[in-house]
Amino acid sequence: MAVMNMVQAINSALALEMALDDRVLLLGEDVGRDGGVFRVSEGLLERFGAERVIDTPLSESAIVGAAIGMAAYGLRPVAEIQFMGFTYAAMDQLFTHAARLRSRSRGRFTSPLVVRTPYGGGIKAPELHEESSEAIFCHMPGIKVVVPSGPYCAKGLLTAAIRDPDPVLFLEPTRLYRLIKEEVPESDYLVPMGKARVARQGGSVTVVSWGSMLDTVLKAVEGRDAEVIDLLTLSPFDVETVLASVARTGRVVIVHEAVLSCGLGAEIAATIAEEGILHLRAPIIRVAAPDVTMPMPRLEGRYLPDAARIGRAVDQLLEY
Amino acid sequence: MAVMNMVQAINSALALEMALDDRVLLLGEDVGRDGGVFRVSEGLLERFGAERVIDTPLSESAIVGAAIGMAAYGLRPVAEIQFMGFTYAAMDQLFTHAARLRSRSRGRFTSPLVVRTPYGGGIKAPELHEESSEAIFCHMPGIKVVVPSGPYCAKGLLTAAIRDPDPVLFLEPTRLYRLIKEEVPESDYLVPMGKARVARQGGSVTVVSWGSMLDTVLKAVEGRDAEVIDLLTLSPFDVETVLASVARTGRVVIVHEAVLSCGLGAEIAATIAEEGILHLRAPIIRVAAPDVTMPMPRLEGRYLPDAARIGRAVDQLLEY
Amino acid sequence: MPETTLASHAIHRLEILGEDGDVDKALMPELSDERIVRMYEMMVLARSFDERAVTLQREGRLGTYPPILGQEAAQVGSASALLPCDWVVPSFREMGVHITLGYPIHRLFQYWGGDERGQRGPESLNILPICVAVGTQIPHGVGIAMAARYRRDPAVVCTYFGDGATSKGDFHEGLNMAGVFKLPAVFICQNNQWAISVPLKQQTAAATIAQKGVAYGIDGIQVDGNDIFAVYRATSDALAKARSGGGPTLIECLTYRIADHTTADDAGRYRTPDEVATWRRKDPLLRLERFMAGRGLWDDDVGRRVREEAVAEIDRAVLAMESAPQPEAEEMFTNTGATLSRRQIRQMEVI
Amino acid sequence: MPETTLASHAIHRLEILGEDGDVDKALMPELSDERIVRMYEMMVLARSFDERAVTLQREGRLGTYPPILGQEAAQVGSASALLPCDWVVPSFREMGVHITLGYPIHRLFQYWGGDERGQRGPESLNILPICVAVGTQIPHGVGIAMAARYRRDPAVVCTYFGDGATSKGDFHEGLNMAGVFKLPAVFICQNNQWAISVPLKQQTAAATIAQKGVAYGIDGIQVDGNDIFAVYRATSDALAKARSGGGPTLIECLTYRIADHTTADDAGRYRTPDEVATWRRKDPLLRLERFMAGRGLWDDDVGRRVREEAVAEIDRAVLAMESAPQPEAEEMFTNTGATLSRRQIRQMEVI
Ligand SMILES: Cc1ncc(C[n+]2csc(CCOP(=O)(O)OP(=O)(O)O)c2C)c(N)n1
Ligand SMILES: Cc1ncc(C[n+]2csc(CCOP(=O)(O)OP(=O)(O)O)c2C)c(N)n1
Ligand SMILES: [Mg+2]
Ligand SMILES: [Mg+2]
Repeated sequence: MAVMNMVQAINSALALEMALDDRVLLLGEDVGRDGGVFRVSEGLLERFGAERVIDTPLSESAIVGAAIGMAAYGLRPVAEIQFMGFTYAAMDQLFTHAARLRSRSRGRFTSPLVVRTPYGGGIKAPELHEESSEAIFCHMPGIKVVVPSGPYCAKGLLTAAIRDPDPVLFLEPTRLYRLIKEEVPESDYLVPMGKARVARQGGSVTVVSWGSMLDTVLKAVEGRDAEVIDLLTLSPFDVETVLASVARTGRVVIVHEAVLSCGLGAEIAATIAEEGILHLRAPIIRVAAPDVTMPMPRLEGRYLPDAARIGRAVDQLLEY
Repeated sequence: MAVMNMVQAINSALALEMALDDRVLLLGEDVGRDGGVFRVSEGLLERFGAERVIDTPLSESAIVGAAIGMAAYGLRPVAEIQFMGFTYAAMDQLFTHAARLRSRSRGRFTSPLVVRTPYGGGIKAPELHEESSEAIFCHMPGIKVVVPSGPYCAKGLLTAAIRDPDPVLFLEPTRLYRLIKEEVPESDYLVPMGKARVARQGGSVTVVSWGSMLDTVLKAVEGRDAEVIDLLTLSPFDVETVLASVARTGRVVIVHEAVLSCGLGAEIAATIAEEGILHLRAPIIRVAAPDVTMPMPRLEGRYLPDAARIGRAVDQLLEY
Repeated sequence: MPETTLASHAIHRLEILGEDGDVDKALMPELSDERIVRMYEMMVLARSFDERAVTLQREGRLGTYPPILGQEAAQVGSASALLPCDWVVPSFREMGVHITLGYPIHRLFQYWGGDERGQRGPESLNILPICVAVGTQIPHGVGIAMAARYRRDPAVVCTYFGDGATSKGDFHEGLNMAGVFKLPAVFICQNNQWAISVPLKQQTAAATIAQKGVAYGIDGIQVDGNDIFAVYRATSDALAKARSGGGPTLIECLTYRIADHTTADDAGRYRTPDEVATWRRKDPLLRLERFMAGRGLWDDDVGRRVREEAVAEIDRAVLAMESAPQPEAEEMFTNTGATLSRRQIRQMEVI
Repeated sequence: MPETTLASHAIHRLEILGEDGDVDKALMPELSDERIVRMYEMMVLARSFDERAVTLQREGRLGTYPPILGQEAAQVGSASALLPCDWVVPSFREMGVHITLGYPIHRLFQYWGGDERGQRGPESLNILPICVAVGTQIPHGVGIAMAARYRRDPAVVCTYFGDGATSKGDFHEGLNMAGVFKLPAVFICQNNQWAISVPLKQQTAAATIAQKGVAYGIDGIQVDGNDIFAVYRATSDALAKARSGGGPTLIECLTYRIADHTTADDAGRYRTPDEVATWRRKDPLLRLERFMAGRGLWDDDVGRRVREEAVAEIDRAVLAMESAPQPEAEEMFTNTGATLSRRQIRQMEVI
């Protein structure tokens, strides 16, 4: 065991998988010499060489597209997109190809690749550096979407993602990169995808969240009898864990950074409204960013859900 | 009045707006000489010339990107993407720029453009020619999303979209292009965006749908006391009309062609689960495509919701 | 110090087989009679496939189909130069490549009949699935080449696309990356001069596709795409260069799409019968027959026999396609991912 | 009939002002002393802005900021050639262009301080907002040029971007479209030889950015980007050509990013002090001062005065920026669209 922050934990997962499996290689902008703009791949070029830690030209679509080709050839590429706001340029490759290669070729070819990208707000960065558009990718069958909330699960989930036979979008909450430190095993281990984690137990209300919102949620529910579910895998999400909690509490708040409309919160609420409605004692409340363009740093504090808003939503539900 | 199919109605809207407003012009692949692969822009090149009906190179990103530039200059471009499956390449321009130009420049520049594209399944076409990924675009604040369900509303909505000061994604259900004929005024008129239409009145269950699913829904509910809401504008959708109907019926089925998870149905269900839950007498059911890659023609009949599935869902709800 | 010239980039064109069937002996690649006959048979087989596909579509037995008529030399000629270890990344109009490499013909029919199973080629063939989204396959070829080099495999990747595809961002990002990494890759543009209704001049102001290589520091060459020997030679040379570490090549095969864009298109709306007639006269098959006749490899009887054998093979493939069982709905699920989520399992049960 | 040469594309480089301050008289553009002094003042103002921005960032008074140090000649020189009717489509590292065109400096600070209001330029200036997503602004310049031509306006569009941006699909799609429509557009690449940690050689195998024009059938030229007269002249020529219907030009200003990529970067991780020192010696400002000194337009006093005035102007801008009221949360809503949905109105009330 060692104490690691999330950058170190991710770096450790990458290094171990590369050492264990020569099919694993990294590609992206500034991932080599610079070690990644957040230093996530620091030291890997020196250790594994330029053939496995590949600094690419500034071409998001070709980064993902080349990763697809590598995967089809039998490798296990891990592509980095420098910020989630720049994945939009690679959307076509992800949705048209990564997600569909297995289906299209009826299994003759697959695309076991990982796309890692810094995700989410709260870091006062320039425009497009704080996107949280996970819901878009959760609407793409054939792709899994994962968001760790701390160093331990980051390492275990990334390991699972790299070993997965299908494409995984791995979203790294930028705000948490160096915020949280945890005990993390130095050797490899798996945190299985598809399983949510109960981050806090409680009986009167269920709060579902993920990524960097989680610690805000935990602060917000202090002193309340709230169960907090950390989704971890967003697509496919762990319906059973959510429903089981709702069956006990009868009340749900879903919290995400993304704008409200058509966010992943909608899918979770809709699932509960179909499969768990008989347990509900109150409306399902979503606490999310408003349906506006993500603002620049000066207004981001007014945009992102904060503990006060989450707390109000929880209290409102507890009145039912 | 004249009897028109949807292709003619859209053509009529384009021709009228171009005649009325010299800021309106068209661009896209094969929109000129060929009149569009579905003949939607037939005759417009001859009438308005190559400066206003522009055959572009095969570059979806630049088609939308150039439209943004034109709009910023003060024009009202109508861009065609040949099939919705090829909008993914233009996603970056739509989300990063069209949706945000007004916000980014604090109103100094805006992007009053329309992107038209054939949408949806049921036409036995090659891969990527039958996409229905509207939910992705409904998660982009700053862009409106519209789907007509017949010639009359197609013309009125497109006219409204062209006159709108902000970007609109106009999805044209390909299966309906020549299927439905209606009386359509020859002169220009508006069907306002943001308002749903009650396509059929009823008291025991509300079915919400749009686009080419609508006529399947109408068939499916025959003989049942079902109210059918044709959403028309998907983003922002008409919450009030949906809630008002649910308040009366207490039962809801939402039907869409897109895959279930994170489809627009989720947003509608979540909205009802928050704002209309006290009226609900039954779970909210979504009838949608399964969470799999859209198949090619041979399996598409098994993929798209059909009247039988919709009917079963309605009957199931009526038992509550 | 004033205006200086940094470099000059010459663009070349290769022609070997003239319209009359004569060849430039100095440039003619070394090909045994047997191989030439084999290439001819493949061209005839490809054409027979194409004719049948159009007929089947008209009869409602196939979906929308994009004919290859006129492009057989560019396809058979380039594919004939490949080794079994090489990889092919096709667009959607290279059925002549598939056929030359021995891709099961009934599977091609199956695919164009709207059935994904047609895209599951044999394990022995390194051909990526047909790609409908124009140009988006190009970066895949780049990734495969990176992987092959990383593995020290001798494979070279041949990526095919049309003239229209060269306007897509993915063409650019892909070729630029191939240049930077000096990859074992050959990019073959089937420049048939039309992208549906858009003629080459409206597709790009560049006089050739070949010169687009200059932008990436990679060699580009134009060949007469209706000249099977020029295509073969340019491809062989590019493959050899790539295999020995010399990096990528962009080959422009200047040819012509004689038929409609697809069976859903009516090319009469946007181009003249004259233009089409001019190119019909440049038929790559006739040209090869003339050469073979001069060499004593062809006469009417040979032509008839090759044609009959091809048609018989196509007949068998149609039968195989049409006697295949219907796909099962479960296949949509089991092919989306290696494992199914609980939700997917439930959905599968309901459907 | 054998291998023929179709065309040859020469790539030229323009230099006028040497490092010693001498100019090539034959190539020197006609510029009054007054205009030269004005250009000098703008370079000093741009540099003063840049230095202050870095300082403010270090003090926590500004967000992440990308310095322009070393690129002032490329920016001031090109912007000085523009007419008021022209349009500018910037990337994120052309504050020297903004400043030359009279964009309010406090708004530039405001923007880099994380406030969208800084992007609302005056109506009189046709400058699109700063664009963070690399290269994605290029098609906007194309659309503006199409619109200007449709309107028969005399405007030419100058679109700026870096060397890294030339690897993006949008560069390709945009320039190709500009070529096809022969648009009144000038594309100016600030080739500062680095894209964060990626050097030019790993960005593209093309020896120059200028030669990328060949792919689009448009003229490309390389200029010494630290030579304000070469930049000015190439831009003027390209603008005049564009204005008279001669179509687009790609101008590569070969320069160097002396500072870190941004204040969040540490360039010491990936490049040598030697390389940076070499380019420091090519400082475009010193070079212009040497020329002006030779012409009697500059001495230490002039230098000091110009510098002091610039700093005073920057002081005023910082004050203006910092005394602006905080933006209101409502502005997020009222600027997303012209009208608000009921849901947005409700959200606005809650926030
Ligand atoms: C990205 C994308 N845009 C548009 C289409 C529709 N479409 C299919 S083929 C085609 C023209 C392709 O031209 P080219 O690349 O020259 O290939 P060709 O059809 O001539 O073989 C178009 C526009 C598509 N399939 N993919
Ligand atoms: C599409 C996109 N990808 C990645 C980034 C992150 N990023 C910001 S600037 C930059 C390098 C840009 O290089 P260049 O175009 O040469 O401009 P320069 O920074 O040298 O001025 C990168 C990778 C981005 N902003 N946009
Ligand atoms: Mg073509
Ligand atoms: Mg640069």
